[in-house]
Amino acid sequence: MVPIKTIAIVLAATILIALPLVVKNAFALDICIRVLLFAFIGVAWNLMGGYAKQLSLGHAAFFGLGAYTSTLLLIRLGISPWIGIVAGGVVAMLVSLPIGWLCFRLRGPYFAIATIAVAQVLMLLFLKLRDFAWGAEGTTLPNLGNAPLMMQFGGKAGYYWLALVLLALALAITYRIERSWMGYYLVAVGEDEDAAEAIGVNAPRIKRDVYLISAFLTALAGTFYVQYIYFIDPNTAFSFNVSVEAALVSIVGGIGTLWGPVLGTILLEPTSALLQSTLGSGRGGVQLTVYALILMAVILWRPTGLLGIFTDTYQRIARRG
Amino acid sequence: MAEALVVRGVSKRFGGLRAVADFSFSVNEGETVALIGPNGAGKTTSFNLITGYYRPDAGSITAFGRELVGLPPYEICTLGLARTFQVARPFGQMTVLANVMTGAFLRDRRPHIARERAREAIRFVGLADKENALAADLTTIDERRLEMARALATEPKLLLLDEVMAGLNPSEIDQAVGLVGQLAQRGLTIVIVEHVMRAIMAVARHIVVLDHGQKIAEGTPRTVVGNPEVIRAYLGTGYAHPHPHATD
Amino acid sequence: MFSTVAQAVINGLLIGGIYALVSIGVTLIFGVVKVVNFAQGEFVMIGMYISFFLATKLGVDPLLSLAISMPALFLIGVLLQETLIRRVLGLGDMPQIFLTFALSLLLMNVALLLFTANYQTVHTAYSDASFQVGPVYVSVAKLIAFVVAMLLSGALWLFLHATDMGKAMRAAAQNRDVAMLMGINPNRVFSVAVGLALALAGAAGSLLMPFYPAYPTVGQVFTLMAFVAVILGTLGNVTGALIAGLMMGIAESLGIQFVGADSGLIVVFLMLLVTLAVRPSGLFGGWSR
Amino acid sequence: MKRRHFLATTTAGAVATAGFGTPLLGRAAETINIGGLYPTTGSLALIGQGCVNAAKLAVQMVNDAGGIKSLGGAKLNLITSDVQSDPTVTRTETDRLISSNKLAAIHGCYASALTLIASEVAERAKVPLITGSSSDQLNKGRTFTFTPFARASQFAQAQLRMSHLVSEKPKVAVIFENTAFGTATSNGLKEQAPGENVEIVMFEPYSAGFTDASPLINKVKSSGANMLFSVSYLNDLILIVRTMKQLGANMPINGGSGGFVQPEFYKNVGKEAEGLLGVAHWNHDIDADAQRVSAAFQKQYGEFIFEYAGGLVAQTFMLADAMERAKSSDPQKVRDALATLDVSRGYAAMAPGGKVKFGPDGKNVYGHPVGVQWQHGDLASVFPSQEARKPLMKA
Repeated sequence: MVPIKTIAIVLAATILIALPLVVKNAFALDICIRVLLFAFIGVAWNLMGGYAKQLSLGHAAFFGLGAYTSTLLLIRLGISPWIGIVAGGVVAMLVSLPIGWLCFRLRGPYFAIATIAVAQVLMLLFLKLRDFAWGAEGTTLPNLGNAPLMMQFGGKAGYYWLALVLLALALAITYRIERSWMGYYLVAVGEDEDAAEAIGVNAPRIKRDVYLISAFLTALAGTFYVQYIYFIDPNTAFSFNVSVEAALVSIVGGIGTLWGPVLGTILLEPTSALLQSTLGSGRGGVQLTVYALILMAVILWRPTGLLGIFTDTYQRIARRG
Repeated sequence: MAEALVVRGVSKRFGGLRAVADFSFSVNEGETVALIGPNGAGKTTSFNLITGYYRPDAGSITAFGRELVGLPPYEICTLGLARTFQVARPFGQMTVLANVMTGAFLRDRRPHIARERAREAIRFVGLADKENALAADLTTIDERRLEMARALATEPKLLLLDEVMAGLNPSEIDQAVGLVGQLAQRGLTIVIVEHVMRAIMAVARHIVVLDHGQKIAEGTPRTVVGNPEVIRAYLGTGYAHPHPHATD
Repeated sequence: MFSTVAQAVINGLLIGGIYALVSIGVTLIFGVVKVVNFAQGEFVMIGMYISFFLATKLGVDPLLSLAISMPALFLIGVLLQETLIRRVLGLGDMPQIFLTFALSLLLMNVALLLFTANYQTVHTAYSDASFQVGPVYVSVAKLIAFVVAMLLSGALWLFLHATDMGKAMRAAAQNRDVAMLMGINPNRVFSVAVGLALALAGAAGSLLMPFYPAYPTVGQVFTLMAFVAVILGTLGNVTGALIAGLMMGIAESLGIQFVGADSGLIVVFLMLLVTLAVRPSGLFGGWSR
Repeated sequence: MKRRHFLATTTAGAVATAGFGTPLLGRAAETINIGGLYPTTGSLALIGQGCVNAAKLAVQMVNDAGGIKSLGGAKLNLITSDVQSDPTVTRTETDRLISSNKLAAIHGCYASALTLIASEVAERAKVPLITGSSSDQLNKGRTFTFTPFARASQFAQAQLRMSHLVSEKPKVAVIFENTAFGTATSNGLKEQAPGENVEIVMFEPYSAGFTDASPLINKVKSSGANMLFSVSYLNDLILIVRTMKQLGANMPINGGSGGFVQPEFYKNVGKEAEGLLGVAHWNHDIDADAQRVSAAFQKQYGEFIFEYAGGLVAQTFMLADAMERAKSSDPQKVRDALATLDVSRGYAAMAPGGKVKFGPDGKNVYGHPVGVQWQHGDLASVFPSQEARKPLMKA
């Protein structure tokens, strides 16, 4: 059993790593990069939103802070985004402390709406930072051609591998947490905070800690994203869509599971890209209508996420075999 | 004998409602004390005050010599006080084993140790065959067992049980009484809130009676049951004979 | 200076009436059904289009079209509860929030398909009319909208306090079991609550139409404002939502006047965050008493 | 000239229908793909849809006139995509258009922020992008991006000069939405105001998409201005103008570009729009060609062709001209031909001033805006004098 699993993992990893060497179509690779990126954000969100059930709809705050930190360092000081990406993560962690202090006193919908407000306030503040951070106009990144040391790559393969590494990192962290005491504590807090505290779970602290990790990872995604689309402005960096997408992929795939956000992204991103390319040139509104219908169907039909179907099937097959 | 828990002059108001007023009692180490009283007497509120879910407006609560007022619930648990809830609150999406392991992690963060200790607690409450069941699928009595196992896994010195027998049938009550008795034999200090008088008589040597947030009587089971104040509180004035069993 | 402040307060108060209507709807649904409706603004949008088409095709004054938009949205609300919301009750916050979120996305884009992105306005005799009270200008259309909004809020308050159904709703908001003990079918209570909430959104739409253009994404800003108002006013508290809605209008207006025209929302959000820091359960705690 | 065109087309058509294996010019008349990126959903859907309509019309015009003659009458084929008013989608869609179709060139995206992203992608993919977007950033460090119309900084200058038309001593309140478009334009206003002898008494960004314009107008009223510059998209501007009336604020308004020059604006504001001033990079009355295009557009869509859409028709003809001269649809060659574009007649020169020639920064060296005014339901060019097609209407 174990060897087969190992072989399967090694095989899957090989395929994933070798993919850009085989797939030369830039659009296909772009979809792959988007899948990896949003799966990464989803996994980061899921640590907090899925395991600890703290429904954040403001993760764009960290995405944006990461994006702006590395871009400011790059353009103002010429510091490589490889350093900027870590700096952005640290800034996001520091900012998550006061946000967490404020928002974690709230539960359920209060928490969700407070996090929306925080992300919005940050966006509005960056709109006001006209001299320091280019205000609403935003800025494009300097075109350095193929400069891997500055996180700019000639083709798409470089971006693909970077996104793959990020996703692998987030999955490894989640895997470790899930199997440790912290995973148990997170789920317990998510299920029933009072009952968890009754058996000694320091709920405020565990929430703060997982928020730190989640914020750090989300900020990494922000830097990657800006490097990839070459442009930053407050509306992009602090977009409500990022917050929603992070939660949606997890919910569609299955919250509080290791692979849920990945599965959710694999289903949603290409779907939306395909809808976009097949219906996008027609009359406006069709593809988002279809997208919304798909979402509603999934939520009504499988509120615990689609991963359940696969694990159920897997168990059924395993039992039979 | 050393005092495990001392509640002194504790009061709590909710808006206009006086939930607990100037309440004092104490529990010696290794003793089992029952807290009884009609619905709304302030029993569960007292538990919530002791375990840090509410902060008293006045008074002090000490356990094993430490002041508890102002401490959050998880720190109180770390000091060795574990509780169950009136309505069991299992982590529904976790298995029985995972539920109890979560409690065991308080004393040891290594999963294999926690698993071992959790299994011990599960065996003790008689849930061993349902170790891998989802907590949400348990029956009422099994939920209570689970909650007790989870509390025990935190290795408490003082256990506060909130109506663990409500809604159980007579044979289940006997089982539960047996469990509590075993725990007491192990030297655990127990405070139990209960309506089922038969059970109280069987486990508690000392009873504290609350009514409208105030302590109206205290003593051995026999003296308390005969106390006219207590009878009036339970049945209203005019009733001559004590008939506590009907008060559930 | 005084006239500037007075004008700012009046401006804020008048638009606050609309915020209040939308917020009351959100808080009513949350209070009774325990679902946060992210699509509330889209129902304002539907109300606007109903009034727009009645006005342009049949020449009905937008204010009179209240008589159609409110019942129509009430029915939509009942349908929404019976077909969608009912199926996610008890599943926790996430499926509920994302169901209504997807619904909002759906409604916006169906509207885009049906009505295009064009801005649609209705001109009435009172649309751009105004009168002066001292140095302060008062827009006639906005004043009418405000007065009607307050009347509707009052009617809802009466309904909640004087009818069995209303009392059942307040009971359901506090404790579901109590409502069932009162012998009222909770599903009916839920349906009526969602219906009423949507009827209020529809009313807001009709009231906006004389002075505000309709377009598919018009609802979003109202949803946002309503969220802040319901949280300030304590989720589930109808009176709280009413007062908070008015407060938001005034705060936004004063913020624009004295902090900066791009700071209206910042002021509103900061007000929310400060309130939550001081009183995590909002200003009014508990269900309308 | 006209006649020869006609003959050329009919010959090519006859050749095709006769079914010769090898066409006369020795090369199959290929189709040339042009990408069009516009937001047809989201907040800019209205304008994006208009752009797509205009782009289709333009391609049809080029094809009806015989396609690209130097390529055997090759027809243009427009491939549009919805960028949803969303940066991520813009990035992906630009990539997709370029990589899944053999494109000769791209145009788009109306909104400056989206255009900047598309331009970055096009630069790296070495596909020329031609755009009417006014952000000056588009002219920095780019070699594949071409902007045939006035820049944001020029808009500001024109707007300031126009204020002297209505007041001896202009005291201007500037309100602008805090978006890329709003800040870029308003910064230009602020910088150039002293030089143009205009006093700015209020300079205020506002959040786009507000529900109530009254607080803002209240502020304008108390600023002591005798003229309002509003840099806004459509919906905000409609509310601003109507609220001005409600709050009794009577001063001339210059609505700049953006929402002001849309037919939709007049439809929504009605008579209150009469006499209001604006600035545009293109207008449908600038020359006979523009009027013809607008008539065709009006026939199909029921309204005159608005600034950006009209400019888009000219851009399509500029692309056609470049391909004609390059005798190729290869993007690199099309770019090189665009860089040497120099036209002063025909649809390709359909711009204020009637001449287009790109400098090294991709900017039309002759590019400048026109001042416009709403007159009797139509948008008339009134400024500067050489572009004026109607006299200024006094309010």
